[in-house]
Amino acid sequence: MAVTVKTGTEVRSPLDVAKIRADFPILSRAVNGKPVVYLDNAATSQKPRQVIGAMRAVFEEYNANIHRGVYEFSEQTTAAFEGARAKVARFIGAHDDREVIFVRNATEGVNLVAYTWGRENIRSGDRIISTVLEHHSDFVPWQQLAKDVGAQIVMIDVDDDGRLRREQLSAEIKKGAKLLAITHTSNGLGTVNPVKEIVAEARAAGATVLVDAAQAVPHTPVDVTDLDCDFLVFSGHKMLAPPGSGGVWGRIGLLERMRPFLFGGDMISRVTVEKTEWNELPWKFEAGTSSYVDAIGLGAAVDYLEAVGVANIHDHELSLVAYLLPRLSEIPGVEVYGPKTLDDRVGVVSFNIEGIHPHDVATIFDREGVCVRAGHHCNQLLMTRLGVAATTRASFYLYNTTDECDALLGAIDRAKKVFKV
Amino acid sequence: MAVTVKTGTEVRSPLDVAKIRADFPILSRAVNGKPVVYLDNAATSQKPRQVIGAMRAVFEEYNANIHRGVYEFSEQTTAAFEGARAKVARFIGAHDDREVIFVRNATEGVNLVAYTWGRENIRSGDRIISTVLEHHSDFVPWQQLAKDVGAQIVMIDVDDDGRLRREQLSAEIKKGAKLLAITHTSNGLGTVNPVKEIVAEARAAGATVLVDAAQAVPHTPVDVTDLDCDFLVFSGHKMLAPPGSGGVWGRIGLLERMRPFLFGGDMISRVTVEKTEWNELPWKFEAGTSSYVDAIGLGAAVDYLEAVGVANIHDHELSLVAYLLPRLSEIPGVEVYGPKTLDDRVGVVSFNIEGIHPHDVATIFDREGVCVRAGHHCNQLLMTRLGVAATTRASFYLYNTTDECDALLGAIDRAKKVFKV
Amino acid sequence: MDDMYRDYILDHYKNPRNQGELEGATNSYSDSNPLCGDEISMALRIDGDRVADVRFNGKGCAISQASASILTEEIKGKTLDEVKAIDRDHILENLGIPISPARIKCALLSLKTLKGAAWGLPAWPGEDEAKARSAG
Amino acid sequence: MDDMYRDYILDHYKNPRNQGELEGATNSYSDSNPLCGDEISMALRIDGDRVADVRFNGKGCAISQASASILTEEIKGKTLDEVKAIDRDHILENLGIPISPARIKCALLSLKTLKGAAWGLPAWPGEDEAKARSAG
Ligand SMILES: Cc1ncc(COP(=O)(O)O)c(C=O)c1O
Ligand SMILES: Cc1ncc(COP(=O)(O)O)c(C=O)c1O
Repeated sequence: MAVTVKTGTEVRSPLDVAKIRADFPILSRAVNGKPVVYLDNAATSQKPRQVIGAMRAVFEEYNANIHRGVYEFSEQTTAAFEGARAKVARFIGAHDDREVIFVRNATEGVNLVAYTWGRENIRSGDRIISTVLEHHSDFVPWQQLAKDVGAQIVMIDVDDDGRLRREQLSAEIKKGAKLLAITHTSNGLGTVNPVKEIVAEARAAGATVLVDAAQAVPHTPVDVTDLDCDFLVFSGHKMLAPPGSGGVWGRIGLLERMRPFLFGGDMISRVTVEKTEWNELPWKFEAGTSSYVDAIGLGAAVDYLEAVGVANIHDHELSLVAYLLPRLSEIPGVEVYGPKTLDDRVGVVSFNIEGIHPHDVATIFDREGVCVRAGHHCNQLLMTRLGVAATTRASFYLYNTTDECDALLGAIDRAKKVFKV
Repeated sequence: MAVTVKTGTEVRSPLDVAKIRADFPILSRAVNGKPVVYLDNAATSQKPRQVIGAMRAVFEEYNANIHRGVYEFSEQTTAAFEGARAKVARFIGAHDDREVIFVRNATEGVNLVAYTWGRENIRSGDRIISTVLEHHSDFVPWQQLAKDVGAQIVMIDVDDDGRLRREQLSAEIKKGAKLLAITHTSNGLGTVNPVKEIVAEARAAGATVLVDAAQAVPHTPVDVTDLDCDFLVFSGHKMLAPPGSGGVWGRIGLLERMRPFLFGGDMISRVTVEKTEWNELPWKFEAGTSSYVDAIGLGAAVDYLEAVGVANIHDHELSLVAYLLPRLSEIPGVEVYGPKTLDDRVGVVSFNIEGIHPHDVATIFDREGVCVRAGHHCNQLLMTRLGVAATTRASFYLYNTTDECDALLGAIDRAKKVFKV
Repeated sequence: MDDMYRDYILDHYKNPRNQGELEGATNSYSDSNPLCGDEISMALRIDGDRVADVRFNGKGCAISQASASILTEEIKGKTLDEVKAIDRDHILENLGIPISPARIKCALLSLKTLKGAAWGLPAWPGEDEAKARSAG
Repeated sequence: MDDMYRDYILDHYKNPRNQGELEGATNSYSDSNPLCGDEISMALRIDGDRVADVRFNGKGCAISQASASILTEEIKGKTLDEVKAIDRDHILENLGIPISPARIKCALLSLKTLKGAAWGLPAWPGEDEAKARSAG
């Protein structure tokens, strides 16, 4: 395996990790008598007391339903909820708060676009470009839409290091496409796509571009204005916020022309038996009682991330990759998937140990307190491409340490001993 | 106004309200220097420390993403999440946990059924029966579906007390309908419909029946097996649980035949470029990372409600209605809407004060610490029917007291003084 | 609250100035706030570049109606440019009472209606230009 | 964990019994666990009412493969009724190790496959009858 990061490559972390860890109550827990080593951040992140506290404050101090109440609690909750939207908008570089729609998660975000913009714009014979790096959540909605309307899915491949085949993508973009739905960062391998240049290319060729930023917004600075895409989705639970929070960002011009997705309370302006007029953006897309406490939690998470600095978090994660990758690849029988360099990647490290199935690896790791993911990571197309059924994946966040990398390496050793490989 | 409940009508509450109140941190708060009197429970309920604590325990003790993790935290979170589903299933009388699908709220629940069962079964010319009591969330999705496929919406009226016109409903059911979408309990007036007999009538005539139980499940015992409906929706945030939790219950036979709603991670079993196989029920309908902490909060809320007893809560609310209704109707210039008796109603009391707009009423109440709702309550069809633009609505829950009714009456007095009416 | 429902506010609410129809109106406009059910229609008679006369009709809460009444008093005789320069802050100042966020829409409905009438536009520059209601 | 990966489990994993193809098979079935990628196919030769011989092939985790190996050893020579009576609890007991909830599916895949072969059904009575996968 050609890992180009060598042992001894020192990348300094800019973070005061000890201070950060003190904010996360769960990190002082033990699992099976060992301190927990949480390395499943690509699945979901842990939450700092600031987020837990912000949610609790709603419940204990001022909870009321939003938008409709003419009393103080309701005004306070509404202000916190809309304040969270403003924070999120600023965090992702949106010009206008109305471009941020709160959804449960990235998956709902993609579906919202597929059911509205997609069903209104994609017709029989149209081409939709996708990639084998896509998470199922950014593939299956388009596959189903294509099936329903008779559109065509064009798949872009990766090279053996899990990097998108740029020439293939460019060639397919040139042939024309209605939509390019592409992940910013792969959750299976940690690959970061050159999204900005891809968006420019695709839009110049007339395609609308949706960016799945579920693994990007938590780990790298993301700016929708700079990316210049049409839609972008992400999940709060992967960025220190509770599950139930997440967002779709869309260009206001597109959002205005789109029909609403879910119908009901709060998204209407006037209802008669014959017809309904919609509320203004962004509420036109937020039917029923929003998960406003989760959204307020997301606002607190954004505050936390901004205080630490997402660019710093990215550098910190790379310092861990620089520590882990060479050590990992020196272990006989360990195969690492994905980028073997520090360029254009985040802190996701996927690997397998010869002779031990990833599920057995994860079970043994668990006894050592090490939480990793084993499976297809909602990336079955990518697994098929890599020729494996599953991998073991360690994924970092701002609170992880090199000691935890050592714990992971120790757990690999343990697994090999148990399995005598 | 013919209020048949007279002052002095004593209905004893079976609840130890002081003990219950101690569980709700927010109830000891002050608003504008006055103790908060929270009477906006039909909009959303407050949360007991048991629910707040259950959510916090996830974050601080064992949080991990569900279903996929082969490590202890993930197994623990999965068990808590699926345990919450089992609690909800039992609470609403479902035979099978797989019949309970977690959604954000009742609104998403109705939309899920409209986008899947609805779009697969309702055709041009089909009749959909609705009522003027419906919340926008159980009307607009059907209105839009009807518009898209060319179906017809048949509206059922109410009498002047806000009770459904049964003869009209029966006559329309006899004419045949594909769907009856009906609210169990009106959020605007507190009317409880005779849902069981209506369901039997409609299903015998070949209609599929969806019951909007958003105001029922929190306030009255609801049993889907006894009701024998086809679908039922409700929201967690109205029953002591956090916003972001809620459920659709559906007959398993229907759910199995339905196409999924949202597509993506967790709802699939196998994905290839060409086609996708769905996961089993209920996960087939739960795409992406569920709001699992909210769902676990809902499980804790169900525990709380079961310990208190929903039938007791219902009796408690009626004791407050019995206290408030006659006193309210004795006030000159006050008009009460909806049922004037204690039969078939819950603790929702809608009224207006002559010469004062409901928004001004609510603003003045707020200065007295009294939180009520003023507006159309997402019931514009009902408001039109009643010939008013808005009403003031007080709605009770298990923690409300007759003292709080007195505070409300005092606030009315204050409003009349301010407005000199 | 006592701050909010001052005597002059209630006086404007109960005895609205310039209420009724306007003969010879040159510009008119109606708007509403569906959430509250507040409604205001306003008619101007513009003579040269001045608002020669104004009338309004409406129903709704004290804040929306008093705001309309006060506004009509203010604009009578003003030039169109002066009228078009009136903004949110001016209205809120003129009302002279603290308005909570949930009631801002009530206070500003009269301005919205006036601007519709003065510009002869359904929406006016700098305010709600992105309002994208579409009927479904 | 040391409880889970006992020597005999690892031995069955590394040296599976009854692995391979079965000449003259009367019944066969394959199943998989898409989440893990575990796969097992099983072939029986049924002679009268007895399982005269059995072979399996598979790939996947130690638990799924050891479970299959142990199961084939057990059923050889048994009557069909005896085979059909084998249930979850029996399998888990026979494995003799603590199985965490996330790994139950691995442990039971062999049973699921066996039942498919024994009943000649894609699903078998009393297990997953509600499995409603539809392709989309
Ligand atoms: C009868 C009824 N149906 C549906 C809803 C919608 O609930 P949610 O906003 O939680 O989706 C409500 C909430 O007010 C309601 O009272
Ligand atoms: C790249 C990517 N896209 C989409 C998703 C779906 O996120 P969620 O489950 O929060 O909807 C994930 C989560 O794993 C992801 O990594």
